Amino acid sequence: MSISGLLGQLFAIVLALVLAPLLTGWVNQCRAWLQSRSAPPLLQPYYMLHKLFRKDVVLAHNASSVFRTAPFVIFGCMLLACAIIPSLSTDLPFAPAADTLALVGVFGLARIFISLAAMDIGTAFGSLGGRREMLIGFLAEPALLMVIFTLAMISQSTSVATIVETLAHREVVIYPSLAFAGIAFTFVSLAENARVPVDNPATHLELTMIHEAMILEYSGRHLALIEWAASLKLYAYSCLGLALFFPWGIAAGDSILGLAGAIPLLLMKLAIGGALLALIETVNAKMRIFRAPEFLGTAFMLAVLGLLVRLLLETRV
Amino acid sequence: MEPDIFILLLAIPLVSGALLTVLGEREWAPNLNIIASGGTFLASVLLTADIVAHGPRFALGEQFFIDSMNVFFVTLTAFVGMTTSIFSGPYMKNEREHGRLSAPRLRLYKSMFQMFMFTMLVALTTNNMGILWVAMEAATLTTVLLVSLYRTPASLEAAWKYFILCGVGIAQALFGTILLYFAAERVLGETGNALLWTHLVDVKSQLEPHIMALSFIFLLVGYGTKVGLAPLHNWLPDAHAEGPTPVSAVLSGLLLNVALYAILRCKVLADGAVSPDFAGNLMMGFGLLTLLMAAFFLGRQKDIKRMFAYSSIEHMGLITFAFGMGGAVANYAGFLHMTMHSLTKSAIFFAVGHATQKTGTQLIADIRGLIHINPLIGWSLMLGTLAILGMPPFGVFASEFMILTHAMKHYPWTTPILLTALGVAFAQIFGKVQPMVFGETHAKPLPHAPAITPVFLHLALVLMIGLYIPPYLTRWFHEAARMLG
Amino acid sequence: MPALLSIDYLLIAVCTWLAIGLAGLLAPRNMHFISKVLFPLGALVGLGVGITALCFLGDRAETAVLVIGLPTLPFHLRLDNLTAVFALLLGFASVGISVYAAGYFRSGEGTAPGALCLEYHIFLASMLMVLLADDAYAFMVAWESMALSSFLLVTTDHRHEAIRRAGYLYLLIAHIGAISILLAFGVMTSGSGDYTFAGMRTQELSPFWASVAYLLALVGFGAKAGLVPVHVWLPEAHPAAPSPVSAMMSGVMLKTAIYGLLRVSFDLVGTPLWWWGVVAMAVGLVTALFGVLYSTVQSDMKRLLAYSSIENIGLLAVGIGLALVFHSYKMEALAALAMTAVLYHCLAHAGFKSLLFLCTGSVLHATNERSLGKLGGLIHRMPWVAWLALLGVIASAGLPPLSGFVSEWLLLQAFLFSPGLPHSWLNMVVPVAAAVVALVAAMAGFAMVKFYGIIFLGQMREPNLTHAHDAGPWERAGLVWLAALTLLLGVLPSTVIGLIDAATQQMLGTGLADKVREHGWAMLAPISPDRASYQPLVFLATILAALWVGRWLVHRFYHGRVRRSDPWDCGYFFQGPRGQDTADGFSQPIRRIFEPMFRMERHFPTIRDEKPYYSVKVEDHFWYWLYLPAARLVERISGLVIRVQGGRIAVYLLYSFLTLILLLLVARP
Amino acid sequence: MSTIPLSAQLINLCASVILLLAFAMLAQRRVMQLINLFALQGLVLCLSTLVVAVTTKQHHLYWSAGLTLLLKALLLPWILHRLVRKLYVKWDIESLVNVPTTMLVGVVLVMIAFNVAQPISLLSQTISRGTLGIALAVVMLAFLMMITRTKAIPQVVGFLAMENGLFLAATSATYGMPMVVELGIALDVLVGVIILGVFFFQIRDQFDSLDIRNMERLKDN
Repeated sequence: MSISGLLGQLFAIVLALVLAPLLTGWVNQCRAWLQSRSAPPLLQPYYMLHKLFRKDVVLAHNASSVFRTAPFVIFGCMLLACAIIPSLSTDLPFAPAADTLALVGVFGLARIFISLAAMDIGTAFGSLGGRREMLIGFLAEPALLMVIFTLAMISQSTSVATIVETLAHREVVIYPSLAFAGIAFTFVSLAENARVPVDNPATHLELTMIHEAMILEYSGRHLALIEWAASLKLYAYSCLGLALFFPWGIAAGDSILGLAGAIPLLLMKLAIGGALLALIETVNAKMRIFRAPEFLGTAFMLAVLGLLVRLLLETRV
Repeated sequence: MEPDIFILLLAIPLVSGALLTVLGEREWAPNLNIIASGGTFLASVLLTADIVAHGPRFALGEQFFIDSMNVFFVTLTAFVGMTTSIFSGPYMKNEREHGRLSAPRLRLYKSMFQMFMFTMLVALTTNNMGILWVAMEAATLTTVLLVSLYRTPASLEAAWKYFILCGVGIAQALFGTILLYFAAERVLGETGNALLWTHLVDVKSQLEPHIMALSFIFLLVGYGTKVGLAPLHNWLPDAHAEGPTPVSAVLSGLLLNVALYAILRCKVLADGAVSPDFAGNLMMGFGLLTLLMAAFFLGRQKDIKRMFAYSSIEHMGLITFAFGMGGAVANYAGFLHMTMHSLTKSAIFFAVGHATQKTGTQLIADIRGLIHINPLIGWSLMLGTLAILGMPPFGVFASEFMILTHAMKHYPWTTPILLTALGVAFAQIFGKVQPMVFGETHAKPLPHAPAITPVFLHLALVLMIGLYIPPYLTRWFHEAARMLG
Repeated sequence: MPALLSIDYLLIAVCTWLAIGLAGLLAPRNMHFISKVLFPLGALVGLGVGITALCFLGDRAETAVLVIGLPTLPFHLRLDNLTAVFALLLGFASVGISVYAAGYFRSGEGTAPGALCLEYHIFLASMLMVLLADDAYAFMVAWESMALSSFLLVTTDHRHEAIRRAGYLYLLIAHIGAISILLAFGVMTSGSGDYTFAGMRTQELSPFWASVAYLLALVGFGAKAGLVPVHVWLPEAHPAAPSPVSAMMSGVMLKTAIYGLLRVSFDLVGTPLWWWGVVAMAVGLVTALFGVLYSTVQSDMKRLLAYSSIENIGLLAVGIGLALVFHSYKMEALAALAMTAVLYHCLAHAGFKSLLFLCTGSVLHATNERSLGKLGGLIHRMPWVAWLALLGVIASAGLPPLSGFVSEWLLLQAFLFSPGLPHSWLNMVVPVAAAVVALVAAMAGFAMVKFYGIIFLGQMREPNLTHAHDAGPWERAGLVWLAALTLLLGVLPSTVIGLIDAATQQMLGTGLADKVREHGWAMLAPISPDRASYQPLVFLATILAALWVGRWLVHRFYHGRVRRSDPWDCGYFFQGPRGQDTADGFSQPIRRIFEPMFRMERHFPTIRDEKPYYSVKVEDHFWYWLYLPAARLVERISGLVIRVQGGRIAVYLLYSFLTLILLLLVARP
Repeated sequence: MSTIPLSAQLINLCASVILLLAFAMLAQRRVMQLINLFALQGLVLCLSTLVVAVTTKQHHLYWSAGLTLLLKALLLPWILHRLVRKLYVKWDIESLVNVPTTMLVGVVLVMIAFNVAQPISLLSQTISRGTLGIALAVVMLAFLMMITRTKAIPQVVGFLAMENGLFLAATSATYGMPMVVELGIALDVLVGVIILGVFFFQIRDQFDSLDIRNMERLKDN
């Protein structure tokens, strides 16, 4: 672990903190355009965070310490995830802290905390949201793991950095399994980030919401942290997807030059990804909650298929 | 040679039986009963010490023969007899106060109890196969009177069935004995010694195999009826359930053993004369059938004593099977199991006796919450049941372990049958006993405190043997097992 | 005086436990003496056992022969590394549980405290004897004593019919399992008559008989561990028992079954066949999936945990199966990975499941309520229990940085390397198994959120919950101990693996310790850091930093103001406790998605109902598929056999007569 | 054929008579007649024992013959008669089911008994050896009789007839058991009958009849 590596790591974290709300803003803007609405400013999420941080926290009478701790824990989890996922460079001192499996664990921990926090006030919507979140979670998690398995088998490693290096810095080999895995990953990402068609981030329509139902009772700085964490999650998933499926351009070392080259590439990729996400959200309608298992089941199947394809076709490659 | 101890052993029960008959039911009669039984036990211990020290010996000419095999049974019999007499003290007092038994009946009970002990001791120690038969028949007669002690229709019916079935059975045994004598006479000549077991053993290989085979069949069917081998067992549950509980205890704990002992004596001779498998296979077959049938009988029982009677049948089946397999290990295990069964089953009957007295019924469904009525009774029934079901660390498990492992080694095909039977028996008995011990109750305490010492004495012995078999006991068992060949 | 060996210390511990138990009989009604003197003493002994095992790990095996036992087969005892790992588990888990029990048991209905103390300590002693036993007889005696004492503990509150039934079912299945184990031992002696384990090791079994022995052992130990389909006792017995006993059974006793399975399959039976592993894996997967599904739909908190134990046992079986597969193909390094996962999970589960069961005990004491539908909001009344339970919940959900995650991580790593197996079918199937494991792990999270959220969070569902009180000092100490173990196991995986590796090496000839040690105590990289690595401390540090630094930053740059008001809830004003999800409601999605897996009886309200209610009863399919038919079969045979005893003496005589005639005609010398 | 000595012929004759009486008892409905037949059987048994005793000069056989006469021909029938009178069952008639079938079964039993005894009796050196088969047949017929009877007293008579068969076996195969054993057996039989006598009264008190079909209440199914 070198000083420059540490700096690179810090830079990656700061970049994540900065870029994440921007990504959210960008997606919202794209979506507004696609839906022929006038778009909010690109920096709207920052304004909102600032406003929320300034406001008083209004806590329900029976909110417990779990409720107050959860936003910080969730934020910390997402921060950790962003620190681990290589966005610019694979040389991250934090990377050995967690491989992809542990990364799934990190997301799981955040999910558990947000669900528990949702149940803490004891309102009808809170527990509804918590239950649905856990439902989506336990359906998405195995699919994500299967995606990771496919990649891990290709690269003989579960470490994100190693996977990215294997995929990015080797001679080009076509892996059909990656196509399956990629689609599955997209599905999972949509579900995990509370996006259409599984959830709608923009709604407070009581019977359809998942994520929003859980954070109904949050306000002030807590809500700010949660919103920020949600942005970070989207950012983390995006970076993970990019790193796993479009790893080109991620620096292998910690040279300033490599980083400098990686930043615009990352921005470009994120912009395209965000736009695509907005497109998906626009052309799809939100599903009934009980269609979500089918959706995620498909993702799971695709991931397993990818795995089998990998085993069948590519083991002799 | 010190014949006095042996004479004492037989004389104490005989004389005290006579005394109890003549003097009738007095205040001190229960104590006399206990003292007599204790004296018998003391005599048996002294006799055992003598045998251990000096080896087997004859008594009263050659008519009685005490070796390590039967001296052990003598001790066991005297011991269980003693504890039973202790147990029956308060039990019978309670019965009398309930108005279920009158003073003359109690006199009958005590004298017959002593006579029963006498006949059993004679059966165990006699060297003469004919006397053995006579003693067995006499034991039947005394117990018939004991079983019918209550003079209720049910007890009369039970006693009648007991008498007729065992009488007929024992008649078959007499035929077998005649055939045995017939075979022996051809070798030993027409002396009176031709029925002496010690002589017979010496010439067992010369005995005519055809006659001996036939003789063994009759003896097996005959004495087997008393052992309770299926399908000759029908009298047993009735007699156990309808007699007074102390009688059930000695029937289960002692009489069955003695009958089996008689079969074993005959088996030795049959083994010598006929091919060694003949008697063994018959006994294994009977044992397995008995075990299996008894296990399935257990499920439908509504009467607690009846259920434990079937449990006795089951264990007798297992023991018969063990002896049928033969060989040092199996015989050892058989003796061990007999001992364990005697001690455990009589302990259970003691506990059951108290329980039925407390609750005034023998119906399983009506006995509940013993542990609240009297924790000691509840625990003793629970532990006794677990012990008899072969749960370690109780001794029954030790013998079952040996039997099972031996069967697995030599007759692997029998293991599924054995295990099915043991498993079913476990499920049935335990399922019935557990709610009796636990659960809610409204019963009131009895005027006379129960004598619980015998129960725990027995269970403690059983527990001890499960963990540690003293060397002298092992030696006994080995000697006995060797005697069976 | 010769120096005492470790095994001697353990024997002394056994005796001390027994003595403590017997001491309880001296004053069977003196609660204070028993709970404040004897149980803490027992905990001390447990600590001694744990430390002895800890010190022993890595040493050469020690043996002893006692005078007790059968004359031909006295008790043989042996302390080796496998035993030591489980003794470690037993010792340390028992410390927490005994300390907790010191505060938990109160005199009341049911078994007298003295008897309880005796049963409890016999239970402990017999578990240690199970681990030490080195011959079939000693093993069986200890094994059944364990079953017996735990049965008596389960039925402590025996006035309830349901508890008696649970106890009956438990003992029955335990007994059948024991019979199966005994048979397995019998087969393994292969007719030599030598029932010592040393004798069994020397036997060369044919593949057929070895398989028979293995399958019998799987059934026998599976019955104790709770593998499907012999699991039915577990969800009955665990809720029935007092909580420390549930904790002990779930945390420790189930592990003795795992120990037995490991002992047989990796030590006694000889070279394994590859399909043994597949069988174990298949059974394990079914068990895990079944357990977790059922745990999500329970509405009794202890049943929920019991099913969760079934799930964990399933995962253990999967791990054992994987290790067997690798072992049979001589891929010992990977087998070691799977084995480490198994051993680690044993330790982890002992910690967190005991913790959770003890927490339910505190809740039970505070509220007299086991049904989730009547709890809620207890975090306000019992913060200690709630926060400690949170640790257990996170560990149980298999999330970093606590103990459950480490073993799951190791297990998944082991799965990832299965493509190296020289068997194409296995290659295909094993990843799918991994997928199921992933599903199970994720659903465990669901169950745990339900457990925690409904008990501790939200509004109190019943008015009397406001009188709930937090756990007392003894209980708290026990909980803290176990929570600390969970945390330590979570953040120090390398150190712990370094310790338990001796057992892996003993079984497989190779271990992970060398590789793990290369990377220091803070990082877990069983193969190489390039391939997989995990640093739980970083996790912990990050989360704590986010918590404290984040909080500080927000307060520094903005403010820390808090206002209290009614919850908003989208503006709905009716916000009574009934508005929250019930336990049944929470698991509704699961019931709906996995409907065929459950046997459900539901009642839906209709428009015309005067008193509308909704109810759902979820039952076990196996009960109807396996157990009831078996019971009916026995019943039917009984019905046939019983006809023999028809009451008519002439018929009885006829039996006797026919027997005689038959023998005369058939039996020939 | 004619080598069979006269004594043996006499013994065989007695044995045959005993067998015939066994059949007669099997078919006899009246209780008094049954007891008489039993007494007659005892008498013939005594005769046959005497013949053996005279022929073989076995002294103890005289004793056994005397014992038989005393016990089986006189004492036991007398006790039974007394019982029947005291119990007022003198005119009891049993409704035996299907006497011909019973007889047929009896014949089959005789065949079985002869077959079983045949190889053994060849080994015997006693002059009465041929009767071993008959003895076995008598035992079995008595057994059959006990099965078919529904009243208590005839059942006991069957039981005693079985003892007769056993005694015949003892004399025919071995010239009798040792004296001490015989005395023991006799004592047992006597005590047994006395106990049974007491029983009869109790049974009648409790059940109002000596019909053992009343005693079918202890059962499991």
